[in-house]
Amino acid sequence: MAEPLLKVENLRVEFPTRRGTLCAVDDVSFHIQPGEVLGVVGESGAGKSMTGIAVIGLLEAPGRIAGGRIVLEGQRIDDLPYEEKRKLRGRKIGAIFQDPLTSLNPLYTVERQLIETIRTHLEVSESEAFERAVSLLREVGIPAPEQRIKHYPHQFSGGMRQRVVIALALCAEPSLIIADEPTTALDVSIQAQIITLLKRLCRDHGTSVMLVTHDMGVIAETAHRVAVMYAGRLVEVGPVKDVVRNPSHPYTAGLMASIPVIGRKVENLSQIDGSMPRLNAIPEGCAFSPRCPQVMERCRRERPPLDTRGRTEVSCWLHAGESVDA
Amino acid sequence: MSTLVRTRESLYRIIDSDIFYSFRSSPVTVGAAIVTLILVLGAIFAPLVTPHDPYDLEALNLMDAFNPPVWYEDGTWSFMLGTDDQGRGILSAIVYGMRLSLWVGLVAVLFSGVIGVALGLVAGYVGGNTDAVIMRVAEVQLTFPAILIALLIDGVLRGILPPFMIEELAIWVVIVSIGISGWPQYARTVRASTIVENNKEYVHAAVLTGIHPAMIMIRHVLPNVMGPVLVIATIQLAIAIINEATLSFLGVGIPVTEPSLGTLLRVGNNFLFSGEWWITVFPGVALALLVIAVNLVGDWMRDAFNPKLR
Amino acid sequence: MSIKGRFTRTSGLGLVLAAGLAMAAASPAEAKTFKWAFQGDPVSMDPYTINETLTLGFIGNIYESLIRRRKDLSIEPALAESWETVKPDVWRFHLRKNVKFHDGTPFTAKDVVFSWKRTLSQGSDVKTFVSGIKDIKVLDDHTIDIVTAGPRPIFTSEIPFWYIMSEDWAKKNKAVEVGKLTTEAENYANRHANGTGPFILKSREPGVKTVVVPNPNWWDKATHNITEGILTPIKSPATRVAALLSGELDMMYPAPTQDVNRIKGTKGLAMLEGPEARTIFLGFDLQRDELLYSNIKGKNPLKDVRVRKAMYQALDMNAIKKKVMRGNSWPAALLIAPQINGFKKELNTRFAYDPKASKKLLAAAGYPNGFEIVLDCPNDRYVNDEAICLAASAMLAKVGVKVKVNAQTKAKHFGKIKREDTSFYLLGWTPSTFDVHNVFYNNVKTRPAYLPKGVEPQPGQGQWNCGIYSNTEVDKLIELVANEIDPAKRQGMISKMMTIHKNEIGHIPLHQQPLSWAKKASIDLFQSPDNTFQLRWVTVK
Amino acid sequence: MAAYIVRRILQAIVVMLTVALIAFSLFRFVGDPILALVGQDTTLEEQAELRKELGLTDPVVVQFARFVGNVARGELGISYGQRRPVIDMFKERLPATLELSLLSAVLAIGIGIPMGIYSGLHRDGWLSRVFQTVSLVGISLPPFLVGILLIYLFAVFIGVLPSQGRGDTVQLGWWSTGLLTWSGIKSLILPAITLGLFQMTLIMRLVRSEMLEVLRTDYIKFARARGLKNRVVNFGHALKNTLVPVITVTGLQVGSIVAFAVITETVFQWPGLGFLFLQSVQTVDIPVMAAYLVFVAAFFVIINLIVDLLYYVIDPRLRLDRTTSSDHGG
Repeated sequence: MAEPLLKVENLRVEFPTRRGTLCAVDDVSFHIQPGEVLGVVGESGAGKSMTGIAVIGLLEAPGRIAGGRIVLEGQRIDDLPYEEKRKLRGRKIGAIFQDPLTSLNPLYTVERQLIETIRTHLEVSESEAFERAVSLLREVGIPAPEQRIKHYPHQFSGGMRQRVVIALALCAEPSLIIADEPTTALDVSIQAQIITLLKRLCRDHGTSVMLVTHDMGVIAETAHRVAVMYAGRLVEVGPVKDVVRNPSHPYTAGLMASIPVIGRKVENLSQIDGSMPRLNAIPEGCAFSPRCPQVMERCRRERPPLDTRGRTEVSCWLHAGESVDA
Repeated sequence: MSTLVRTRESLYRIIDSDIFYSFRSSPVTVGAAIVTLILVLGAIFAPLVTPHDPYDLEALNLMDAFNPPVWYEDGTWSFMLGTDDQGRGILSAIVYGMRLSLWVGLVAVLFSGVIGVALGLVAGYVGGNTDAVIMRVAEVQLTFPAILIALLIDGVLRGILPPFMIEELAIWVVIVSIGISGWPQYARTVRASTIVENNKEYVHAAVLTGIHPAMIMIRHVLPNVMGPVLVIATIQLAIAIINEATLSFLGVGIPVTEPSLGTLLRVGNNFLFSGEWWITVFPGVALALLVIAVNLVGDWMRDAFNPKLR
Repeated sequence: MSIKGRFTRTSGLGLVLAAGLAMAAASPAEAKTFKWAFQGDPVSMDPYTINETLTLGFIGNIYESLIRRRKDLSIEPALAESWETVKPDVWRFHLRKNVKFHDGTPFTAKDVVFSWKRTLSQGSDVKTFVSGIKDIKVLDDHTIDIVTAGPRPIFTSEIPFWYIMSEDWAKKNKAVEVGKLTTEAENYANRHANGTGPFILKSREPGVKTVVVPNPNWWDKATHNITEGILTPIKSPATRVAALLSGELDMMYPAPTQDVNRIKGTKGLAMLEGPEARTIFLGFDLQRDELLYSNIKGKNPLKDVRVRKAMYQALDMNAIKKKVMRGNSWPAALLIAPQINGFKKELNTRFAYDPKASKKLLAAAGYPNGFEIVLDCPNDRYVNDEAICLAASAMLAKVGVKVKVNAQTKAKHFGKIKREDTSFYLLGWTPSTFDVHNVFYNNVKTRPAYLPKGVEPQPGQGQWNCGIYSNTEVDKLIELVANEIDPAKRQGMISKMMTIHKNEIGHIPLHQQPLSWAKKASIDLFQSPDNTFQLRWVTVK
Repeated sequence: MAAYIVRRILQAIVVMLTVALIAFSLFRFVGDPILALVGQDTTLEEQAELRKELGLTDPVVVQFARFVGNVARGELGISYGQRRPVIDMFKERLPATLELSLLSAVLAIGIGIPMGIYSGLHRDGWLSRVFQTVSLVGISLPPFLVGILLIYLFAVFIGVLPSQGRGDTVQLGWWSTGLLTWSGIKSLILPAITLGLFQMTLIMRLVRSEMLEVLRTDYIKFARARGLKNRVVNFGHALKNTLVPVITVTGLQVGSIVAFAVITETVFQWPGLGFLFLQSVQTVDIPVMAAYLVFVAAFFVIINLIVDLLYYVIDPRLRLDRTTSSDHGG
């Protein structure tokens, strides 16, 4: 197996509050290969976005990385000084946020925002930057980019704005894009277009993507592999086909029952009673144990480790001692 | 929303927003809470906690005037914080003055709240020209500082009312002046919320079942806007107290026979240089404490209701 | 004049800088600038605009009359060198020669005639000063005969505040009339002045500051040594004190009584104190059949002399003296101060402070539980006026009379009581003539509207008799006093009318208030009992 | 653009007329102007005559029409108290008020905005806490109390600054300035602080909360995710977005300063319009009061116009495509 582009090892993100420290991301490990699309899925508050933000290095105080490592292209990046991290952002790691309507500064033209991003990372002249900006817009499918580039964000529709956002993320040819719910805020008809665009671009540029979403349909369409998170913990990581067709973890199994179409979101799991615990009330042992249909005595006492032996990695006592791969 | 409207609202929002964030988790807040409680309780139970009734002319003895506080050689326990120029105990005067200031503030805020909420509901619910007129008036009024409006209304009322009633009604004149100057804030907030609520299905449903619009507003819309309204009210209370003090200080507020804190300051200001510092300093400190305390309470309210004031 | 025109004429950066430098440099060692403050501002520079002590006192630095007062208030020649009565009602004045107005025009008889006519013009508020003049005959440039309405012993004391203006100047500047209050252009004399007096008006910003400089061509020998005088009105007593303490002022008045000790105790500052000729008193509504603003319906308790006496005896003037006035007042039993002509020491004894007697009197009058009443009071006119009213209300409360104090600014207060919209009011009076007649004529004589049929009123009588005290005998005596020449006979009449008024408790005299001037110790000046401040007696050391 | 300006100007005229009506009609019924302006010796007959001459016996509508007409011609009437044209008095007093207001505004903006930006960017720094505490005191102390404190401290106790008045002034045409003399500048300090403190507090709070709000927005997060430099994000993106509300409110605050000056000028005996206004209220000098109201309203209207235009310049949403953002609420 080739050296992964991104390696996250035992990542732990904490938020100190008045009522004690909350652990938003707890002992999460995964990796992304070059050109690979990793879907990260889970309910709201499962810690998937937080993981993405930790990787870009934009955790806001008082949140902090309390443990683990993040390695990008063989270089550890989680302990870099702020300025070094900043240089990585946009250059090595691009980002796409949920709501294209609010992701763009309303007071500046698209041109200005593109050019400032390009020139922050690349040693190019103003006119070269402009050329590049126009071609990026063309690439993300904005018609008449020479004229549209002069426009302000509010003059674009939602789908068009998300295309602009994607163009901005691609400005400096990053090797990894973290897409945090890139289609959630869009109309269903446009969602598919954006997903298609994203897939095509990553294929063309060889860019890896960490696709954070709670839309299993999108994952199934787009991702090579998928990571399932629950209550800040990773419960299962593996190739999409395996995880979707043959989920190992009871939680994943419940999740998959809700897969059917693109656009259908995992708001709650009707198949499983109860809801995800709040971060300050995670039970001992396996976080899923109170809702788990196959719960065992051990689950309530001991936390299952992530079993990395098979193609699908799973954190569940049901699979302890056996090879999932078998 | 028009630009001015939005940005002006941000002004009020600031007053309501994270002003005291840094205080929240500090002992200062706790202290402020205690101070507030003491001040409010003292004001409520003024007749029980004060040694004298400062309004009782018969009990006033001019020969008691200008007694210093108790720690001075000729101070007495009877007048712990000294006396003013008429022989009134400063402590009693402050407690009663605070009671009056709080009372004026509360009633003025209630007054402007009722007007503002009612107009806001009407504007938001009825819309059209009614809405336009109400909001235009609110906007014009907002361009003038409340104190100037209060000064004007105060002057007008004093001119219109027969002279013998002015003394009797002085408190109400001040209340109305301050009250009228404060309604637009409520009206704007309530109107915005009303428009939002209006578009919700349950309101449509209620309309279809033939419930009177007034009932709909009162039963459905009103509860939803009470949070923000309470927060505005608390902030307005602080402003009302300051405005009352200012009017009284300028000599057009509460008369000196039943002094508020501002009146005490006006009188006391004359004795700032003559050595009888206690006549000014204690009421001044009391006023500052009261307003700071109310402002802090306003912050707690904001947290409690966590309203979106937009 | 248009804004633009004025601006372009003097604008320009060079000028700005020059002006700035000039200001910075202009403080030669021998310049004796004298800065003083009063609680109000002169209403106008026109000497006929308003009959008010402050305004007329200030204008007295610029304008002069035929006669002026000495430091002891006795009269001495000013623009008139001498005078004699040719007949009982004809006064011959010999005018001073070689006197020039500030603009250089000489002072002659025609200016006196002009001033007389102007004083009678519309808008004039000082007609009272010349109310005794029937005619003025010019004998030559420097001799005139003034014909008075009958023998008028008080005539010479009526005119020291009647200032003489220049006819040529007034005509040139279209200031022939005092002026109507319409939208016509302002009367030129309002903010400009052209007198014969020791000081020249240099600049005038109403309500801000007024600057005067010495008149080098004054006919009299200057006794002052100042080179510039700046008057700033500062209404707030505390601010006035602060400005004096911080050294911004050389002198200010009135100094608040409570701050007198502080000022005395401050190094480099000093107080000038003395009794003012002003008497503060309370007036009653003696006319209405039902009291305004009271709980008593259908009756006017104040019409009963026992009630008035009860209220009188409930007032502890010594306590007010000690606490409110800090020892700086002189409790009074008469409407006139000892300095006033007609004063009778024997009559100046107050009815004793005696709350018990008060209660008995009230019970006897049928008000054992007292009654309610509103006391109208100014709050920015007299020394501690509001505090006096409040103290009085507390004292009256102790005998059962519940007094509400309605304290307001002087303009509103005077307006209210002058239209008889009052039951009980506080007022103070200094007779500008320094004669008792002026007090009684204004405050005690029956208002024309209330005279019995057939009695012809004199102009302006009882103008300040806001509660309508009315006693035919007193009215008669007031008229007689005006024209009686024999001093002994006259004093007899005066004593009689004062006694009647006192025993009827027509008013409750309270006290003479102090003159309370504060100054830098390095300043020498003279405090006049009429509370006018004259720059000609100022020396800066 | 033209339509926008025309609409704004029309609104301004309506506002001005409303204010004129209020100024006139309300003060018309306060007190009796005649009694305020006659001396002690004026007879009742003379008073009645004066009343007639001043037009106070005309129908109120006529009086109002005359009032508006006169104001439009710049004739603000004759002061009852000083018996001279109000416009002349305003010209004398205007420089004092404007110089004081201007310095206060400079103080409030010059200190308030940086403090606000700082405490917005470092919301938990100790200096921010200090700023917050200062601002709490700032909005809780009535300006007159601040003024008294400052006088006592600096004029009387320490004795370094004057307690009242404007000091020496220099005349530049009809404009009298205190800025060219040492005593004039010294006299300006305490009143300017008193007047500016409250506004400074408000502006600081406004900037801080706007800053915090903007910093929470997605486009700022996205700007950081794009790797832009902190300076660019904070001052290029965040500050510019806070600018719109800040300019608006700051503009309004500058307007308020002129009106709030009534209190400060009274405390410091500052010979400006506010002091004149209060004096005129006390003496029932109707022309002066009415003119002052109109003046303040005009000042506000002009500032509002300027603010609207600035807003127009800054915010492209308004400038380019009004239909998407102009569901006018008020």
